[in-house]
Amino acid sequence: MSYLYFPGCSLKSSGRAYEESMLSVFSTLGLKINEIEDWNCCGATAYMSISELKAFALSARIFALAERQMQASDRADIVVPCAACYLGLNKTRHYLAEHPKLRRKIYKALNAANLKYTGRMQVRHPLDVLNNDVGIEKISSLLVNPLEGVQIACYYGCQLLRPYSDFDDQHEPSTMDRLLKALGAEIVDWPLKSRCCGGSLTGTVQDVGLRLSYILLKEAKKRGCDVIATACPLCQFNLECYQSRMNRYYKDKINVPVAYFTQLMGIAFGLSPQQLGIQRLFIPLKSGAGHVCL
Amino acid sequence: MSTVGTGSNDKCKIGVYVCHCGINISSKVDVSKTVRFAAKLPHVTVSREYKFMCADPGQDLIQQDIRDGRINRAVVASCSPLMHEPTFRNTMAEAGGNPFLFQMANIREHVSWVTLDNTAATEKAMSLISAAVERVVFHQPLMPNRVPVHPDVLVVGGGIAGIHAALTLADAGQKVYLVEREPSIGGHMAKFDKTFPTLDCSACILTPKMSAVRAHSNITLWSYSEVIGVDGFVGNFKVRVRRKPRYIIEERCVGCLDCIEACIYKSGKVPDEFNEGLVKRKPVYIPFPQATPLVAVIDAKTCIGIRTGKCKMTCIDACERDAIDLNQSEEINEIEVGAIILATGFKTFNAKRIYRYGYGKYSNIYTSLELERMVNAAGPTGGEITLKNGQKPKAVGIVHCVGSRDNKTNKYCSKVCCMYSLKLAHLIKERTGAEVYNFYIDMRTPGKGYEEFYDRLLEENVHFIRGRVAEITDWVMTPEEEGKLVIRAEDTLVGVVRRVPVDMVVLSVGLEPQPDAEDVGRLFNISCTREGWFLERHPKLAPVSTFTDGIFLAGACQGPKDIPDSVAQAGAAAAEALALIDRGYVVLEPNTAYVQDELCSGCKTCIDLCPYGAISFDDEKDTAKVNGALCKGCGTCVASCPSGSLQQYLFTDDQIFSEIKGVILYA
Amino acid sequence: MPERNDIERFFDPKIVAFFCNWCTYTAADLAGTARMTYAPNVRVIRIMCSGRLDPQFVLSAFREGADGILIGGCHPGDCHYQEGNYQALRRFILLKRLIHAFGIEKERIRLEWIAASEGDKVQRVINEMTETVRRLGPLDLEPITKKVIDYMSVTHHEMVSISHRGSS
Amino acid sequence: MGYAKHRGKIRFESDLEPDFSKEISSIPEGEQLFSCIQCGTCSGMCPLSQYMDYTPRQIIAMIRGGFKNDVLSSYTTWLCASCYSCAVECPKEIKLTDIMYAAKRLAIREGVYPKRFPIPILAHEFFKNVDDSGRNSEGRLILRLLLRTNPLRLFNQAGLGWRLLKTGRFSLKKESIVHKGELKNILKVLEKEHMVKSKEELAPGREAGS
Amino acid sequence: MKKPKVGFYWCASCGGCEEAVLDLAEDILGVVAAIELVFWPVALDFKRSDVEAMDDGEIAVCFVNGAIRTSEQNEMVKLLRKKSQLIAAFGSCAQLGGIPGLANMFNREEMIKEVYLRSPSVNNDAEITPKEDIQVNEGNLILPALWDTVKALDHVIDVDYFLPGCPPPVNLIEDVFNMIVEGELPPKRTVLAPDVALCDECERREKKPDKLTLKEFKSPFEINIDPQECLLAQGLLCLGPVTRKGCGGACIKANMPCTGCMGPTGRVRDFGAKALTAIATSIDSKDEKEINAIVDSILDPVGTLYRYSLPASFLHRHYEKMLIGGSK
Repeated sequence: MSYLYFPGCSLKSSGRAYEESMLSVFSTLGLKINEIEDWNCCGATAYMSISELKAFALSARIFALAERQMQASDRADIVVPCAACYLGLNKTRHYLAEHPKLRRKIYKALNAANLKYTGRMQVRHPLDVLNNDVGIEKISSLLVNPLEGVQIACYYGCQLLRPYSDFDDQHEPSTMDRLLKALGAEIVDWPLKSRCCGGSLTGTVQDVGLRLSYILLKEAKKRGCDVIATACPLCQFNLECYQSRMNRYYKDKINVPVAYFTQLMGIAFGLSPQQLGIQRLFIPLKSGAGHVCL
Repeated sequence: MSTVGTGSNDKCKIGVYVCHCGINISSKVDVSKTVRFAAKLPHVTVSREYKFMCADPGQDLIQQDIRDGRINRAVVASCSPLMHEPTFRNTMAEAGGNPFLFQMANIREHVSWVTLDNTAATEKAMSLISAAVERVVFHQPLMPNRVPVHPDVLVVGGGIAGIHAALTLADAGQKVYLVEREPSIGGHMAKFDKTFPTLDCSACILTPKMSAVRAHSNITLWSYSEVIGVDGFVGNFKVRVRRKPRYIIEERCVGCLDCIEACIYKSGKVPDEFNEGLVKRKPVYIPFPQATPLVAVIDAKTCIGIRTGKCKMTCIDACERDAIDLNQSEEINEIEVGAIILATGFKTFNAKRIYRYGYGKYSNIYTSLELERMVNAAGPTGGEITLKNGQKPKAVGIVHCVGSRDNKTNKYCSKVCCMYSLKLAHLIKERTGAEVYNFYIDMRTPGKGYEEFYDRLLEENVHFIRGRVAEITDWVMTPEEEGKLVIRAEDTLVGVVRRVPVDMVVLSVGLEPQPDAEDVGRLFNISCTREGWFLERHPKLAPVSTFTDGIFLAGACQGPKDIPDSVAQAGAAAAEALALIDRGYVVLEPNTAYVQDELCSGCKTCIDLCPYGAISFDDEKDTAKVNGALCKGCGTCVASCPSGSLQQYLFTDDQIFSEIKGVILYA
Repeated sequence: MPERNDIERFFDPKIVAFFCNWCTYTAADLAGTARMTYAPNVRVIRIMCSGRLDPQFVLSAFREGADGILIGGCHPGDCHYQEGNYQALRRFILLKRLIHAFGIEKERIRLEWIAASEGDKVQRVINEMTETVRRLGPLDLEPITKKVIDYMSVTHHEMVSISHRGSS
Repeated sequence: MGYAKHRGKIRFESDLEPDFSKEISSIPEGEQLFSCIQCGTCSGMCPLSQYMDYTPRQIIAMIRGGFKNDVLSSYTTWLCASCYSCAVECPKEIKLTDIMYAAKRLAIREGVYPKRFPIPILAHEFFKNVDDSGRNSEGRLILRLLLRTNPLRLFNQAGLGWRLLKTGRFSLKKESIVHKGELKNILKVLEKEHMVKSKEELAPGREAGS
Repeated sequence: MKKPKVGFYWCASCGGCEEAVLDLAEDILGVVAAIELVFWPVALDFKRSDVEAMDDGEIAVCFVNGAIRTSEQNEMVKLLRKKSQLIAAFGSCAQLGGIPGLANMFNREEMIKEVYLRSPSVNNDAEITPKEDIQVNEGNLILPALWDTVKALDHVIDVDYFLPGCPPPVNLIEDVFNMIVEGELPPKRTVLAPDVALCDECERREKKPDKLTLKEFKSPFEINIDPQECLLAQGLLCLGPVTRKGCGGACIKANMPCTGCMGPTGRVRDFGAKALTAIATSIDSKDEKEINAIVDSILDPVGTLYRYSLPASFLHRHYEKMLIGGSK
């Protein structure tokens, strides 16, 4: 199986560990992956506040580049790890399919750059690919280093599931739970799996953003979790990098590591911390049950 | 036979009458223009317009024109022929014309109500009128067929609606078959504790009616039975009913419970359907103490005696009347009836479909129907409202509109939930003294004494929070929420979000069509709405009739209804059935197929096409022949006749060809 | 006279529909009752069952000037007359091929199963059909100098004598 | 403080703009907002409604009522974190998140948003960043944002910055795509043809109530 | 009593109709004795000018066979119409367009190319094709214009009677002559054959089952045809049920299915459509896919359903700009 890969801006900077660990895990599983050449910003969130139309055009250019990169007859899905990009691209795909008027405008704009969009590409999240294309069976067959005794709270965040994705249940997501469970971890049942972390606000209305993240951390800790697993660079950043500030603000002593689910998978596959960008974490991974690697 | 238009030498004189239908038509269609247009069409001698053609003065216009010899054929451009064709045919006949020298142009349902643009609507109306004019030229004078009506009636479904309809008909002297799928009649009403707004005991008012059904000499009650086949037509239905084996000989059983006592299972094994699965029952059981018929039933799926044969069969020994027969098999009964009343009821919404409400995930979340059983003195807790831990709840939240008014589940309002939620709120308050919070979107209490009941609840200090519940979780934020279920909703009247910790949640689930409503609809040849409710003939003027003559609807199978509405509709359905039987005959549309004898080559193409066996081969004449009494008028054989020798009254080739021409040629 | 270009742009196709009395016609009534607006181009002719649809009706409608034909019947298995709609289906399949063999676009005839409750489907199908035919443009059959029908129906029907058909 | 706050609890018809709802609902599927039954599911689901001056449900009511000034100058739209909880749970399938975006865009275009609220500035910086180079440079964005809004916070953030730099997660390098011209051509078509105001016209600075 | 003057003329036809007259055998002598033949170019030397010289309505009955597809035929039948009291379309080509009418599935240019250039037996390097107007040393040569669309006689002139068949059966021809001679003609615009379908006189009708359940349609060469069984029941596309009787089932007696030359009954407006409905009825399937597969065995729908009646059908010709056999 081979895929095209859209990293998005975050995976090249604050979320570098996500990219490193994902690529390592994918190659361990024998998945081929090609980065889309000369990709641009997907036009999500903040950009959309200025121009929705242009945001659609930005995403459409990515699709067009992807289609050009593949042979005319080939088809490959685009893997998008960042939840915000995943939503942005998926949204564009849906809107272009359902709104011919919009489609015509975008076609015309792409035309100015000699680009074409035919809608052949699907937008896929790594969780989707790992669960549905690779399968739990194959993944557990590569298990070297079981995550035994580690209590993991899977945190899906908001934009990964809502409103366009269809690979998991919007209300009770389970794809990440199943993956990590298969690798030996114990999954913490908590009701805030897909509650917003306030990510987009931490930079601007910081008190509100911190509060939202703090609610998540507090509840996860209360339910006895050792590590929070995330699937979005912004979630990871908020929950981890601001922890010390939250503790200061709310006079608390939360110290929960927040890792990408791909990092945890990589550990279970026995990959080296370097391959997984473990050294980039602020809060070191440590085990509740004295796990070897953690 | 009338004198109009019978002879071919009679000049064809057509009157065209365009209806305004108040402003229903005239607001879109330029009526005067269509009238002027129609006046110029061939053979049209009179062209008029009127505000309401179906009203007496409108009909008088036609009759006067016939009597004065101005016209001998008529075209009325108004609503759908499914609505008023019979009306205008009568008009024709009363004035001495032949009712079938008439054609309708549907310029309301097919034009004014569906077209945005006035010019386009007017053009479309004109083309439909010209088609009708072209067609009516080819109409022949016909006589309607009369067929006698069988006096018996079938009622399907033994809930309150079915019971009431059956009793009404039986009291009027009609023989009634009441078929119920479950082992006992009673339906949902038998499960309720009290009824709103009067707080009558549900069982107290229902049980006498159930006994009356059992005792009535005119009623044949077949419980644990299903209709599996329906043939025929209004006045003459042939119905097949499957009587499922209950493994108890009904005539012998007296409902003594000895077999149940004797069952080798010492306690219940299977979720008790009547108690909404709150407790368990044995494989041999009587659904509830007032069950009618009061006869035990053995559930073949769970009885080991039936399943494996390896059982001591202590029940058989225990029965002194030898009523148990584990080898019983199903029976198929065939009956003939003149009319059918469908009262197949509803089911409640499956609350698990709304994941955010935690039903099935957290304990102490109940559906309203489960709570009905819990509140009932004869229910599993003896009427005690308790939590799983045995304690009384201190705070209870009642969540309205669960599975109603939601595009993702059901768009419609289930109509009864507000009132039953108020009733439950009252009962909870009365029995436990708990704080009761009602979360509602809109409080809908239109009904006699309903608003007063709402007032009473307001005075009882029940909390009302106007807001649809967003989520119910065990995620707590404050110490007082600890160990409770937290209901989160916006209090929209205040404009703040509230988190209300409660011990128990009641989900006021909406009403849905029976899961097999589509199949039942197909069986009886009636339609369902998009949601799956049975479709009535007209939402206002024919609310219990269906598009299949002789089949009537009663109760919640047609849409959500409370008890008084169901009973009223059941009465109406019974009255419609009685009117049909009392008349003694039905008039059939004379749209049967006929063979132009001397022209048939006897090629037999049509012979086996007729599902009703109305066509046979006449060995003497070597031609096909149609039995008009059996023909239902579909015209399939007519279209198949290779030499055009079969024709259909009211739908001859000439009539349709001219309609095609008319619809395209003009306007 | 408008320019040829204008005619193309404002082409309002004429579509004749044959709807069965029990399902599709009722559904069309339902669409009306529910005030679902749709394109005014379709003119409905009511027949009792889609099984009554003689292929001659379709060809004749094309001959008279229809640009498209829509046929509506009960869903398979739901026919009020049990099997009439299957008969319609068999004829329709053959008819579609015939039309195609004549060089007429297959999209100009369409068969849809529409149940009595599917008013919204009537709306959707009519709108789609209108758009499809609009895109195809006028059918423009080559005119026949004299009416074919005239000499084919000869004198068997007494009504012919009082009708105004043609010049005979 | 929001401009609406000073206007008290009365609105005269002349204060309202009846076309406001049409403007907002012109986005794809936007007309759905007219089917709102004011049930409050959106507010109940919203993780941020407790910080908002109007709940999301009220925003819809206000849009429908033509309360243009009140909506555009409220905090609510700016606090929306676009988590789509409301849109997913709405019983009438109103895409409330998209409506919030529409309101944000209008507020930016008209220059009516709460004073010193940094989100529009962030959005604008982000927009400019992407339009110029095709990609967002996280580090530069944050730096510029802080400089433009509250330079004092720079010190506040220094520790975090240092740690990010140390773990290789922060850089002030300007990210850019190769074919910038290609992207510009695409965006230019849209600007020209569809009246998307070019970035010069969108310059923030005009603030509500000022 | 004066002998009625009778004319014969042929347009686009194979000549079979003229032969059919001779098939009257010795009876023809009686006919010739009872009538006066004033115009019959195929047998006697007549010129157009002879007809032009006649008085209007001088001919009592003129029989015209063949379809109309050239300007000359068009002019000639119009002239004959003027000079005749009655015009009878003789044979299926005149009545319905007939076999030449199948040319309507092609356009004229393509057809000329096919015949003069592409046909494998043709050696025409100079690519010479007929021209309506050609300059030669002797002067201008004018050929009649070949129409793009073949028409039935009734399309260009009023026709009083129709004598169906390819060619019309002898007994029907005989009946007609007798009627003329005795002056007992039926009302105008009558088809002079019984108005009942062929099954009525088919010897195999007894064998026809009440229900046909066909999963495939076959061509005569594909099977050994049982000489007694109903041909439809054997899977052959026999058009007997659709076709007017009067021929005595000649083809069926020769163990071949009816192809419909006698045309439809008086109640049918489009022969092919009715043939289609008869065929559809016999298909034994309710599944769209399977029906399609069964229908696949009908190789040439138009040629099968409209072998003799294409020009007189509702659609009457092919409509695509690019036609069969063309560059497409």
